[in-house]
Formats: sequence, structure tokens, C-alpha cells
Amino acid sequence: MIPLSWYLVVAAALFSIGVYGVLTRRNAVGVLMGVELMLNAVNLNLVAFWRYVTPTKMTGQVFAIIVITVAAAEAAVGLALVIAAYRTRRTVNVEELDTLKG
Amino acid sequence: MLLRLIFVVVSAFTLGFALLMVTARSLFHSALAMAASFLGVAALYILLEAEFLAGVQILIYVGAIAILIIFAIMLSRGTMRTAEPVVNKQWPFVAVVALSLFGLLAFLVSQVAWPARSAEPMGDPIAALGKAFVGPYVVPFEVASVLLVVAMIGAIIIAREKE
Amino acid sequence: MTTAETFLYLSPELTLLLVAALVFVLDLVWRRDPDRAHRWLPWVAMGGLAVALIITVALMARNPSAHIATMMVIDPMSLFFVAIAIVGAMLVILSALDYIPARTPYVSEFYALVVVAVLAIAIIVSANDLILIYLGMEFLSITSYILVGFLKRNRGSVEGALKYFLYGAAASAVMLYGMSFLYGATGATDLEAIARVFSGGLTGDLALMGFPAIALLMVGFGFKASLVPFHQWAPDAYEGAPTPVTAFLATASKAAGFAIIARVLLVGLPMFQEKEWVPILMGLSILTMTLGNLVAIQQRDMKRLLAYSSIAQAGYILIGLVAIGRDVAFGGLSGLLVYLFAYLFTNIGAFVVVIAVENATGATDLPAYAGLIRRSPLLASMLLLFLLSLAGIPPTGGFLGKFLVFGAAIRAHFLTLAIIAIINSVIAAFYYLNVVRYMFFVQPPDGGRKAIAVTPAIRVALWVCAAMTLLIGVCAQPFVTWAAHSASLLAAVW
Amino acid sequence: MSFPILTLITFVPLLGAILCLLPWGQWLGWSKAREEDFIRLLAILFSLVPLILAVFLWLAYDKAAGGFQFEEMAAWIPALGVSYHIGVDGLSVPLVFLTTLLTTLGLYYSSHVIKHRVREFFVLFLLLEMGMLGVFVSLDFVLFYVFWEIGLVPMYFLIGIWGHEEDRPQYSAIKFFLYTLVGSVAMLLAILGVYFDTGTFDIVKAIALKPFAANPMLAGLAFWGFFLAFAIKMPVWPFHTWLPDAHTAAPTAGSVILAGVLLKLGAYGLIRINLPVFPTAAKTWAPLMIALGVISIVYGALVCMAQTDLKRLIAYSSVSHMGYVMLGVGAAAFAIGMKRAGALDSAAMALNGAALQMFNHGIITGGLFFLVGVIYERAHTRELNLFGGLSAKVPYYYGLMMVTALASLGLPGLAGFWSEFFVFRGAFDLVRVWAAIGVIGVVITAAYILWRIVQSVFLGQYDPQKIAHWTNPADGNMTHEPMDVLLFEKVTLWPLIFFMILFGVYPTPILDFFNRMTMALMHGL
Repeated sequence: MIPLSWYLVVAAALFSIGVYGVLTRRNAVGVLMGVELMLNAVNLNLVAFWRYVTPTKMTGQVFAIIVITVAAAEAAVGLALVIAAYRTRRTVNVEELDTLKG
Repeated sequence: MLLRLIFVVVSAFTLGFALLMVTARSLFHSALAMAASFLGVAALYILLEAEFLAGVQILIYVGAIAILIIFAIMLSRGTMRTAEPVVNKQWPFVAVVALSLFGLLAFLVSQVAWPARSAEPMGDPIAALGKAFVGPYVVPFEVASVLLVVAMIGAIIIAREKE
Repeated sequence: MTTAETFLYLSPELTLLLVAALVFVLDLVWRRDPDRAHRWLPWVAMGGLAVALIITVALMARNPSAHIATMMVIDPMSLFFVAIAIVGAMLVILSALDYIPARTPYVSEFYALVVVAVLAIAIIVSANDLILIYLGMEFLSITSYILVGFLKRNRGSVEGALKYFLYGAAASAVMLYGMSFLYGATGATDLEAIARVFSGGLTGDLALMGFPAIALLMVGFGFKASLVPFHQWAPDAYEGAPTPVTAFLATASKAAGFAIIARVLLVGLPMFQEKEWVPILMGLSILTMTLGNLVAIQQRDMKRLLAYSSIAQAGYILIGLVAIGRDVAFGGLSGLLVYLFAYLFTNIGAFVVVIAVENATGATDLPAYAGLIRRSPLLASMLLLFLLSLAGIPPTGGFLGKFLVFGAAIRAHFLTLAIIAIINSVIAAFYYLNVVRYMFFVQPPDGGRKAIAVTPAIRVALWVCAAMTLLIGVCAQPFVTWAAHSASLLAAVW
Repeated sequence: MSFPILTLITFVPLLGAILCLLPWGQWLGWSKAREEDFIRLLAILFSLVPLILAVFLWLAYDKAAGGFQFEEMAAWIPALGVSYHIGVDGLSVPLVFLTTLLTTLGLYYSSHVIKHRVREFFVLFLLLEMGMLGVFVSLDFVLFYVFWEIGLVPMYFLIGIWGHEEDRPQYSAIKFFLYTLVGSVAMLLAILGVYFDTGTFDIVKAIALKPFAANPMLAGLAFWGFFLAFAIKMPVWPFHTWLPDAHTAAPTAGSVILAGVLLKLGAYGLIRINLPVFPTAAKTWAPLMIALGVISIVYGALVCMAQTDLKRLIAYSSVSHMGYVMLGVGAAAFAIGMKRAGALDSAAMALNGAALQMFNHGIITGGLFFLVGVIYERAHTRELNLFGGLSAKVPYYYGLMMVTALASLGLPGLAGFWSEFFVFRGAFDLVRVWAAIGVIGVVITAAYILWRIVQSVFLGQYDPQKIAHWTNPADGNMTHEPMDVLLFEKVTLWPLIFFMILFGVYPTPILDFFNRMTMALMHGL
């Protein structure tokens, strides 16, 4: 059987790539895609733990399904905001969203 | 052994497309790479014997979220034509940070003595999931459905063209 | 527990759900007659919230400690926070009565969403399971993103919402990663089961993940409570959001962040107190108050100033958790509750003044407050009271809160932390007084001839906030005992 | 429960403030001017009540019995062990009287000179009175702290709103606030520290329990928490820099209260809390207190020599004069634990001097600031170089100023003499060298008062070119020559002059209050 840690390392890699995407992308949609990678990494963790730690209880899978559902809702709201921002500013570049002085 | 080989291939596929996603110059390519990477994750779920979840993953992540993102990209496509770089100037620094984060996390997850045991999953995972959602997890299930409704209303209010 | 009991204990949440649905539905029913909808629906929402508040208080009197499966716990502490959220939302709706219709046609949706946000908070503060905690926090976040971006034609509003969303989505992903560790280490997601597994003894290799897991969790919780360095969204979201929403984010929503930090750490991870979470929280507390105050000094916009001030206040509040102990009076946790309760009225009151000034002048920058005492003695003296309370000058509620958390720090021998906190409170007094300077010392631009009208709704909100701010400080006894009682059950578990 | 005289004294001003806030004009259909007149009257009436009660207190306090009298005790926040515990002893009775007297005089004087934002002024002044009185009667640390901070806010406004533009009132006000706040937050931590060691917020109990007796380090920290608050408020060198700015910017009555009462809060705290609660730490730090006191005396006096602004000069003279108090307290602290015969009596004497100096400085410097106000209302300047030869033009003013100034420099026969005498008499026996250095300050004081004030303002030749226009403070009209003291100014000043002469000739009635208290204090340590 594949060791648990292999899955966890792959998830860690996926998570780190997602973090990289979140921190480097200039486009709001790009940032959101990075977040989706991070969420997938989490889900991979959850499912791996389910399989190896509590295969007889559905906790991990339930958690993963909830995460997926919420991610979809979140993405819908986020993308609506992206579109609204694009309408008012003609840009969704995070660095150019500077009406608010910081 | 074969299983491990498959795992390595699937992981390489997943991570490769993930890397492509964060480095692609075109946001559109990025989105496609993301969808591919999500497919890889679904394959990993199958390896973990969570077939139902793999199905959900493909339906929602690949089917819904990726498509949603591609729509958003196309609706705001004015932003894609610019010749400016798609990543900010700190990317080499962030790359170092992300690499060290990975090192740290990888070290951590392989060092911790997770209480793994070698039991087999229950007979019918779909039935078990169904029971879980009406049993102990009924509250999260209900909350999630309210959340979906609210998110839908909110997304409509915000994305609607006319006031 | 019987089904009837379950429904009884969930009745505040169910009421909130019904009210929100009722507002949405009535809005559809009265589609042809938007005037009627705009006139009545806020009061439907207010009435519903009032009913929920009565139910919550009635439940409090039962002094429950009820588990809904393993998912939720209805105890005095969770009811305390539900009450805070409901009261906050009622004040916010009062203050929004003139603000929102002037800026957007989606009036009923706004009130419904505020009620939904309260529902989300009610779920967070009673959640006893990582899954529900995540779900509740996401629920509140998504509702908040919508509320911040509600003025979708307004650049600031949408930008603030987008930033809030991007930070929030990333923060919750990080938090989830930490939650997955806890699940992996224990095989459980409900806090009491996690605590049971850990209390069975930590093998050295499993304990390794304690610090990183808690640090990752704190990213998400810290985001909600706007702790530095997870605060970057706050100034933009606070400035861009419709001001009533800002008031809600800075008080009720922040309080939910603290509620969940307290519950997860005390119920789920008590064995990680000494080496893991106390140092993390202490670092966050020092960073939060110091940075919040130093940046607040430079602000020229009232909303931004209050945003940074509320970041700094979060730093003081956190002291209550760092210095947590079993002492009834200065146990830290009860201080935190009193602080949050006083802070609710004080900060919402300050934002109500901002709303009134914004309604009249359209401006939120400091010069708009020049000579406010001439243009509206009521608004100026009210804001003075709230600023003094924020600065911790007695006899206000803000003083009592500081007194209790600083006392907890001294009791627990965190002298350095206490000294850093008092230095910070002096820095903070400087910028609060700067606002007072504008209001009382600087000549108004037009010589003070143009008075600022204050509508009855805003007047009521102001008087409630002012009365409570003073009452908490002067008649402190019932509030202290209430907080101590609310904290006691959690402290007993811990 | 007996007649709650202290509660009444403390909270009647609050009632007055609230009544002043009510919209009388709107209710009764009065014009703005009439409403303002009514508010002036109302405020003065409500400040008379505590004054009359304070006179009664003075007479009714049983000096022979000593200790805390008229105590009132009620639960306030029992969950935290905070109680509403008030009472007065020989130290606080004269200070309560001083506060009520100066407030009434200040309100009366202001009712003639404050012309804009009248309502706010009188409301804030009454709130200020409540804060100050509260500090003097509190016997619970938290209550003490609450009143301590309450007094801060109205003073901030008095300086900031009614200060003259050229004196940077906004800057001075915030400086005053922040300096005092630094001290008070340190005190808050110390109060909490004492609570966790003794389990009580009660000052009387804390005095009996002597917190941190076993831990000199923590005792020192707590001592310093209080000391910082009181030293900034007094203020002693080097914490004094807020004072000249605040004084210069404040309106006349504000300066009077600032010098007359607010500075006393710091000195009062030292004697009420630092000495009896932390005798060991006080003993340890006594040399430092003495040094700070002497430095303040000499430094304050020297700086006075260099001033050209009359009000600033008197402000610095306060630093010097409060230095005597610090010296007296320091000397008394130094004597703690001394076995030598007479040491404790000398300490009590120094402490008597310090306490008396608090009262005397209140009436004398209060008087001086009123006198500065009198001349400023006429000349609209306080520049010493612009005055000269006024003795012939305003002889009555000259006379009042001479009495007050001579009282300030400690001329025998006037009140200031006795307090300086007792401080030095006591200190000389205990810390000879320091006391001797301090005497230099007395000499310099004489120099600046005679030379800078009397000489440059009153003597010499009157030059009409220097100040072309004088104002008649009664109606605001221009005059060519300065007008002499008006009736309302005489009414304000005479009570103070009366006490300067009375306690200069016959100090026994007030000394009796202090002596009993200081002897009990020193022998109890």
C-alpha cells in the first residue's frame, strides 16, 4: 500500500504551489485559482487521513464534500465581485485596485 | 509496486499542471491547467478508494468551478490583452518562500506519527455518506444548503448588470 | 436529547433563519410596491431580531450546556455572543435606515443579509466541530463579502469587497490545512473528541504538529478577528464598505472571531496552552496593538482611523486569552467578554456618528469633523464619549474592559505584555484626541452655521450606545458577573 | 447611615453640570444672552454648595481624634472587590476646602471674563471640580483612579478651547493629557499589582497590609508605578515640561485650578499612597525623591529668572514650589526606620511643611494666576518687558500683587513662610546637605519675584508707547491708561489674600489638621 506520507507530501506540494500562485498573481482570478489549489491540497489531506486514520467513519469525506461545496459558493460570489470590479474599473489587477489608500 | 508507480505518475501529472497553472502567461491557459490538475486530484481520490468523492470533484471542480472561472476570464477579457507581466515583481522571493514552506510541510508531515491503521473502508461508501449527512452531520448539511442559497442571491445581486 | 429540546436550543438560529427568509419573501411579494417594502421590511427584520434576542436571553436564564449531536454546544458563552451579534445587528439596521436606501435599490436584500450574517455568527459561536466551524466562518465570510460589495456601482465598495474576498479565501484555505492536521492527528473533528485523544498523552512525534496546526488555524481565526498580520484586508474593506456594514464587521463579526479562538483553544487544544498557543497569541497581541496604533496615527479618514483603531483594540482583547486563568474576576476570559460587550456599543456608536456625518456631508475624512460641536452638539458629544471609551478613560465601558484584561495580564505575571499594552493605550489616546481636537478646537469650515440634522433612528441608536457605554462603566457589577458566568462553563471544561 | 456629606460634596458639581447642560433657553423662551447669564449663576450656586459643606467639614472634623472620618462605604463592583469607599482625614479636609474655594472663585471670576462657549465652560469646570474632589475623598484605589482620570478630560478642553491662539492651546492640551495619561496608566498597573498581592482595592486596608513586603523588586515596581503618576502630576523635574505649556495656554481660571488643585493631586498621592503603602520602597528611593525635589526647587527658580512671560514665570515657580513638597516627602521617607531620637518628629515636621505647602501654594499661586489674568485682560500681553511703572497707575493692583508675591517668596508673616520653614526645619535635621542646597532656591525665588515681577512690572518709568491700548475688562472698551482692579476682581482675590495673611499670622488651625495626621503616619510606619 502507498504510505500515507506520500499523499501528504503531494498535498503539501500542491498547497505550496497554491500559495505561490496566490502571492504572485496580479490578476484577481489568478489569485482565486491559487486558492482553489490550496483547497484541493486540503481535500487531498482530508481524504488521505480518512483512508488511513478513520476509514470506518465518514468524517474526512464529509469534510471534503463540504469544502468542495463551499468552494463553489465562494467562487461564485468571488467571480461576481470580479465582474463588478471589472465593470467599475475595467481592471481586475489586484495592484491597480487602489481607490482606497492604504 | 504498480500502485506506487501509478501514484507517482498521477502525482506528477497533478503537480505538473499545478505548476503550469501558476506560471502560465495566459490566464486562459492557466485555467485549463487548473482543470487538468483537478482531474489529477480526482485520480488520487480513486487511488484512496474515495470514488464518490472523485465524482464530486470532477462534477464540481472541473465541471463547475473551472467553467465559472473561464467565464469570468472571458467576461473580463480586456484584462488579458495587456502586455504587462502576469505575475508581480516579488515572484522570485515568493518562490523561495513557497519552496521553504514546502520543505517545512513535507518534513513535518513525514515526521509526525499519524495514527494510521490498516482498516478497510466500509462496504458502501455512498450509503454511508448519505447516512452521515442525515445523521451526525445533518447540521452542517443544512447550514451548507442555506449558505448556497445566500451565496447565489448575493452573486446575483452583485453581478447583475442593471440596478 | 429529544427533538423538542434540540429545536428549543436551536430556536435563536431557527428564528433568524425564518426572519431572513420572511424578508426575502415579503420583498418578492411586495415587488410591485417597493416603497412599502422599503418602509416595512427593516422593521420586520428588527422585530425578528428582537424576538431572537428575547429567546436568546430566555435560553440564557436556563443556563444550558446542551450538545446538538457533537456539532454544536449551546452554553452561556455561545448565547453571550449570539446576543452580542443580535444587538449589534439591530443597531446597524437602525443606523442604516437612511444610509442604504440613498445608495442602492437592493434595500430589503440588505436587511435580510444582515440577519443572515447574525445567523452565521450564531452558528460559529456555538460550533463545536471543525467542520461546522469552517462552514460557519465561510458562511459569515461570504455574507460579509456580499455586504461589503453591496454598493456595486461604488468603486471603493467593490474593491474593498474583492480584497476582503481574496484575503478571506486564502486565509480560510490555510486554516483548513491546519484543521486537516488536527483531524489527521486525532481522527476526529469535534473539539471534545480531539481534546480526549490528546489528553491521552502526546507521543513526541505527534506533538510536533501542535505548533504548526495552531499557527495555521490562527491565520483563519485571526483573519476574522483582524489580528496583525492577517489584517491587511480590514482597512480597505472597512473604508470601502457601506458604513453600517463596517460597524458590523468591526464589532459583531470580530467578536465571533474571538469566540471561536477561545472555544477551539480552550475546549479542543488545552494541552497545547503553555508551549504553543500562549506564545502565538502573545506575539499576535503585541503585533496587533502596536501596528494598529502606529498606523492609525497617520490616518486622515475617520473610517480608516476607526479601522486601524479596531485592529489595535483586537490586540488588547487578545490579552484576555493570553492571560487566561481560573480566577473568576480577573480570569481573562470574562475580561475578554466584558471588553467585547463594551466595545460593541462603543464602536458601533462611533460608526453611527460617522454615518450621520456622512449622510449630511458625504465626507468621512477628518476635516469633515472640524467644529462638529457647533454643527451638532449631540453628535460631537456622543463621539467624544465613544472615543474616550475606546481610549479606556473611566467611567466608561472601555475602561472596565481594559481594567479587566490588564488585570488578567498582571495576575498571570505577563508584566511585559501589560506594559506594552499601556504604552499602546497612550499612543491610541493621541489619535483619538486628535479627532476630539477637530471636533472641539478647530473652527468649522462654514463658521458652524449649517447644522447637521440627526434623524430619529440615528438618535435612538446613539442614545442606546451611549447609555450602554456609560452603564457598563458605572454599574459594572451585573456585566462583570454575567461575563464571569458566561465564561465559567468554558473555563470549567478547560 | 449618617448624612452622606462627602458624597454630596463630590457629586453636587455633577448635578450642577447636568443642570447647566439642559436647554433652558429653549424651554423658557430666553435669549441666548439671558440663558448664558442663567448658566453662570447656576454654576456658581452649585459650586457654593460644596464650598459651604467643606466649611462645615472643616469645622466638624474631629482633629483630636484624627484618622478617617465621615467615611462612607458601599459595594460598587463586589465581583472585583471594588467598593465605593470614601472618607477624609487631616490631609484631605484642607484640600477639599481649597478645591471648593478655588472652584467657586474661578467660576465667579470666569463668569465675568468668559464670553464665548459659555455653557461648555461652566459644565466642564463643574465636572473638573467633581474629579478633583473625588480624588481627595477616595479611599479605594479604583475609585481614586476613576476620579483621577475624570479630572483629566475637562482640563484638556479648558486648555484647548479657551486658550489663546498664540499660546498653541491645542498642542498644550494634548501634551498635558498624554503626559498625565502616561503616569496614570502606570498607576493602573501598580494598583492591579497591589490588588493581586493583598486581595483588596481598599487603600486603608492596603496601608495596613503593606503589599510586597517580602519582595523588594515588585514593591519597587509598584512604588514607581504610583510615583510616576504623581511625579508627572506635581510635577517634579524632569517630568515638568508639560506644565509651562499647559499653564500658559489655559484660561485664567483654568490656570488657577491647574496650579491650585491639580498639582496637589500628585503631592496628595505621594503622602496618601506612596509613603504609607510602600514604606520600605519609599525609604529605598528617598534619596532620589529628595534629589528630585531639590533639583526642582533650584532648577525651577533658575528658569524663572530667564522668563519674559509673566504667566510662564509663575508656571515655573510652581515647579520650584512643588519641589519643596517633594523635598518634605523625601525627607520624611528618608527617616522611615530611623532609630535616632527625634528623627521621626523631624520627619513629621517636614511632612507637615509639605502638606502645608500644598495648601499655601494653592492659595498663593492661585492668587498669582488670577492677578496675571487681571493684567492680561487689560493689556492682552504678558510680556514683562512691555510693562513697567504700573505702581502709579494701578496702585490697588500693586498692593494685591505685592502681598501675594511676598507670600510666594516666603516672607515671614505670610502663609508661604511657615510651609517652607517646616520643610527645611525638618529636612535639615535629616538630610543636611540637600536641605542646604535647597535653600539656594529660596534665595533665587526672592530674586526673581522682586526683580522679574515687582521690578519690571511695577517699578521704573511708565512708558505709554509700549502698550498703546488697554482694555476695560468690564465692557471691552479701549482705554489709554490701565484701569485699576474692578470690584469682581477684588471679590475674587480678597478671600485668597485673607487666607495668606491669616495662616501667615496664625497657622495653628490648619497645622493641627496636618500634625495629627503626619505624626500618626510617621509613627505608624
